[in-house]
Amino acid sequence: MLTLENLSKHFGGVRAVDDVSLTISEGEIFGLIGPNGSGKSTIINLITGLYVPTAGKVTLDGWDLTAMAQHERTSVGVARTFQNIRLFGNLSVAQNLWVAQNGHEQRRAHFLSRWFKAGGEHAPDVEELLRFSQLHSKRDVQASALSFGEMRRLEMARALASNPRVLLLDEPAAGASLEDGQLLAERIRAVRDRGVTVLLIEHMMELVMGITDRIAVLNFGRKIAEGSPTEVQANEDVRAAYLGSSHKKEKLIHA
Amino acid sequence: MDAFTISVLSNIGLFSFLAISAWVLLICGEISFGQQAYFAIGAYAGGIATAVWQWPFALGVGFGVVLGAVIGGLVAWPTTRLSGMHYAIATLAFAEFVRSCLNVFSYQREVDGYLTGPDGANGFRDIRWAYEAGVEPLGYLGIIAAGLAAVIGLIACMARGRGMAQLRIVGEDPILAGMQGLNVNRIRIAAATLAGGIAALGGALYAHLATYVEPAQFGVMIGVHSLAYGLIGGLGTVFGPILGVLVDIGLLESLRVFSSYRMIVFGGLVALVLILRPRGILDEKTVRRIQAWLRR
Amino acid sequence: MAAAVEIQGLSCRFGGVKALDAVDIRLSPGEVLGLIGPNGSGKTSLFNLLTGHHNPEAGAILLDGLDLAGQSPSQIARFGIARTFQNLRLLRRLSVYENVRAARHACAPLRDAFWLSPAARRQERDSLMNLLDIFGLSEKAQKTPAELTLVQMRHLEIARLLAADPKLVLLDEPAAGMTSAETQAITEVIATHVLPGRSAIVIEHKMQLVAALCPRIAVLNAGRKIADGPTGQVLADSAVRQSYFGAKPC
Amino acid sequence: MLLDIVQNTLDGLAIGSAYGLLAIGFTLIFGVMRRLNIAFGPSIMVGIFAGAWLHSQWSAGMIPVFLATLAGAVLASAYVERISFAAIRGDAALASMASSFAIWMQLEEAVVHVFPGRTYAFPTLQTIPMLEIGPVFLRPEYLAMFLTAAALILLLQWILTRTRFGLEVRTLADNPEAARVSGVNVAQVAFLTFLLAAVIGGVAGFLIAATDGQITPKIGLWATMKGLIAMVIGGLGSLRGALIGGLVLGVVEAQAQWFLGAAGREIVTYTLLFLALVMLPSGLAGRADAGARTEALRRL
Repeated sequence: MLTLENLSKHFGGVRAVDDVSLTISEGEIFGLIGPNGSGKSTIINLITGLYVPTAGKVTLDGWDLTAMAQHERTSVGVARTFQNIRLFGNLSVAQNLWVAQNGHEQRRAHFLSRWFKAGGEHAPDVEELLRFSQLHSKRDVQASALSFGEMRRLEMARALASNPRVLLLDEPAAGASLEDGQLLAERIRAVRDRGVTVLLIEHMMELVMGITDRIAVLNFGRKIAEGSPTEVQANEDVRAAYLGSSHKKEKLIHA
Repeated sequence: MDAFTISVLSNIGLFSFLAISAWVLLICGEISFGQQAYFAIGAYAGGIATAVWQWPFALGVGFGVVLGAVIGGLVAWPTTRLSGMHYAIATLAFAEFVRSCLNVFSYQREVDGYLTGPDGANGFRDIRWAYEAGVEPLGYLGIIAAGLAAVIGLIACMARGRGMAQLRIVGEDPILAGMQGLNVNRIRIAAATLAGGIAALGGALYAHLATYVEPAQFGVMIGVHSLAYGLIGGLGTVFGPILGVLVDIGLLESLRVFSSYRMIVFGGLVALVLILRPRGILDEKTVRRIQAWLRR
Repeated sequence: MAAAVEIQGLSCRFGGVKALDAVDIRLSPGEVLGLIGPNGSGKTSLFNLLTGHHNPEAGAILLDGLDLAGQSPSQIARFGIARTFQNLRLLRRLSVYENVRAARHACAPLRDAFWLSPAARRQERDSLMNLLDIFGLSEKAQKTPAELTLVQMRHLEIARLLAADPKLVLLDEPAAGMTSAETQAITEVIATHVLPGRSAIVIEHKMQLVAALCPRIAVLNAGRKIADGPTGQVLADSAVRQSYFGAKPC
Repeated sequence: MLLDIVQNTLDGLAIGSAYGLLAIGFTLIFGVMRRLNIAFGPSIMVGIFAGAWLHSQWSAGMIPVFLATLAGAVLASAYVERISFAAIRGDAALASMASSFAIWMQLEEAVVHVFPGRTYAFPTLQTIPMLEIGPVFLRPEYLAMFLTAAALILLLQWILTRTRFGLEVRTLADNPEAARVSGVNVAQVAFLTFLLAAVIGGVAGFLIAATDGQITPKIGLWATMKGLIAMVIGGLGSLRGALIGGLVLGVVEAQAQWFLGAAGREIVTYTLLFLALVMLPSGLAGRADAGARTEALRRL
């Protein structure tokens, strides 16, 4: 469904992403892992259109995403969260969601009628999303006044509000404790059960190994492994990438 | 050289001081809309020194430069802490403050039987040093060129020494500059002092060429112009702002075929240059390429 | 030359998150400490506090007994602390040479801003080119950082750090994004040119580099120090492994 | 004395409401683009001259002149947006500002070319007699100015809070990157924000020109200056601040003009502006994040 074909992105001399091909199937939770600077966030930025690829392309059900503007990608069903949360701090929780519904509606309405319609106060799926994210009691609170965990939930809800087919999660557990991680895992599964395919970038191995169907591992912008969590964990290259290849260290970890 | 060429070249020279002054601040990351204030201070101080107090020319100009530099530093002291836009508007406010003060500033003395000195909005007549000393326009062009050469020389020395690099580091990344031990505020104040002095030098030379100055000449328009020169010519070297002046005044004069459409043509050209080269014609990359080519 | 460092009860928070929570670390002169921990555990925040970029909520940082609290970043740099950045902080419009030269500016007298004698200039040029040579960058001296590879950029950051001749160096993931061979190379460069005569704190995920350079390791997790001791011992610690790989055995 | 102060305050509030509109136009553009459009005033000037042309050519009435003013301002703004903002991409706030200055030169020259004289007549609102409320006078054109500005601000408030376009403008001002991934068509919203700002500025320009009864091309520089100053006094990026800044500027100018004359007014205004900037860097509306918003311009 979401396909990356020979995707490359070079910054000057840096090959942040180097000839990566991936296929993610419908309804999957797909993990993308790798050490810092291995190109994971760059891939998300290429899929959402923040960067233009040096070579290769991204397609979603045959739509060539790389030929689209950012907002058009949203309207064909790509949504994301950010590693450092990005919300509209001056808007209320509900307003944050209304904006994102836009991408969904854009397909249907002419822009003038869309824009001068009053702000969608009673849009039903916003209420549903608020309940889904347990933010219903906070619907009129300014987003900047939320707690850290609530902000993360709101960010995910906002991504869902654009009615995406693929949701890209960029380190959703950063700064969260282990218990939060378990709640997060449930939430990600619930998102999948809504029919959304999930691409997850995460450092918390606990989370990644626990909920993903398949994992790809990046190192230096290249894909070094792909497979089920157990296959990936057993892969020698992966261990080397994370822990250094020296044999001695290998022993230390197992000691 | 005919009189017309001389006057065009003199104008290019005088505007170059203003352009370099704004450029020095741009290099260290500050947008100033108000360098015309120091141009005015230099013009009035230099004029008063030679015409009213009858000081020698060099001393009078020097007085203007020192006054411009000191005031530049003093104004920078509270303003460099402001963020970009606020700094820009603060410089604008200061420049307009200076201009409106000059509008009510009267200081006239009797010299050789005539009342001489600035008279508010009526301006400041008879800054006659060049006339009395018998300096021809061509000779005066030489003086302007010498002043400009001195400024370029000073900046070349700073480029050889550490000064220029310090300014650029502060402009590029003030946080990194701080972490490398540079006192960012002090460097910005130093830059403002230097910029004030350079603009005042231009102003003092301008006053003695024009023999007449009035507050209305030092409006916002020249301030914004002098800022635009650096941006058009390029931020890479000190020749960038001079190139900007050349393009403006040189082109304005050479595009006479367009008669009264020339501003429209010029504006369009500038907009085009900025679309193609957002950091001006002589940007850092081009400068480095030219340097490499020269070394070869 | 090398400085003693004492970090006492250091805490700070950003927004709602407690980035550091009462962290204590002591470094004797010339000691090299590896700092590890999962992403977001507060390692880089610790560096930001040490360089004065952020102010601590509580706690003290003593450099050779001198309290750094309330000092500006520029003063702290002059006391002899220099760092590299995980996300590379290079001056993109200046040449490679100028980037390194920038670090020499800090303590220069005002006169130097306007005039450097040809001899001083030559001397400076020679010493900086030597430095670039060590990192294999002398050929690239007139290029901009954007024209370098990632590995060269990391080398450039370390060269710049050395140009300031600090007493305490803070290396933030010097080998991030490097292959094993490149990591080996930079490990050697750090061991021979950076560490002698200096105290150091090294943040790194690559155990290859940490084990080679740091006899001692401290581990941060969620802003707290959860382990501190000889490298082999700490890495064997089960709490550490859990914070990296999760509770399930791999 | 006290009566003078009251009278001046009333007059100042009226003029100040027009300043506030100018500042709101600036703020909208700055908030959405993070760039400064110094050709904003000159674009309005083009509109005003379009109105004056209609007036002098066909002695058109108030409403056609008003519409022509808006149309001229909107067209000129669209031109500025295409050339100086849409065409210059990326992290180039300075280039956009310099470019808008170049376009300013163009607009001014174009207007001077079409209207070679110095001043032109503009239809005035001075047809109704002066209102007397007890001891103070209310100039009817000032009253009209104030009421129009107030109505426009209410309308703007409604657009920004009640329509989806307004919501998108606010998201873009709040967090451009999040707006992009939420599916906001940034280029389109930015362009329309420019036009909205031009309409607001056009109304302000019309009110000011209709009060003065005569115009010169200098009104472009004047509008840019007043709008910028009011915006900064109020605190960057806040619409409420922009309005407050405009009102404060208007009242201060009116008082200083009355007690100190024209020259004194200038000195007092700029001294106060300078002091306000140095002492209250986040503006009268006191936004803590004003600094962060201007980082965009600090980075060259």
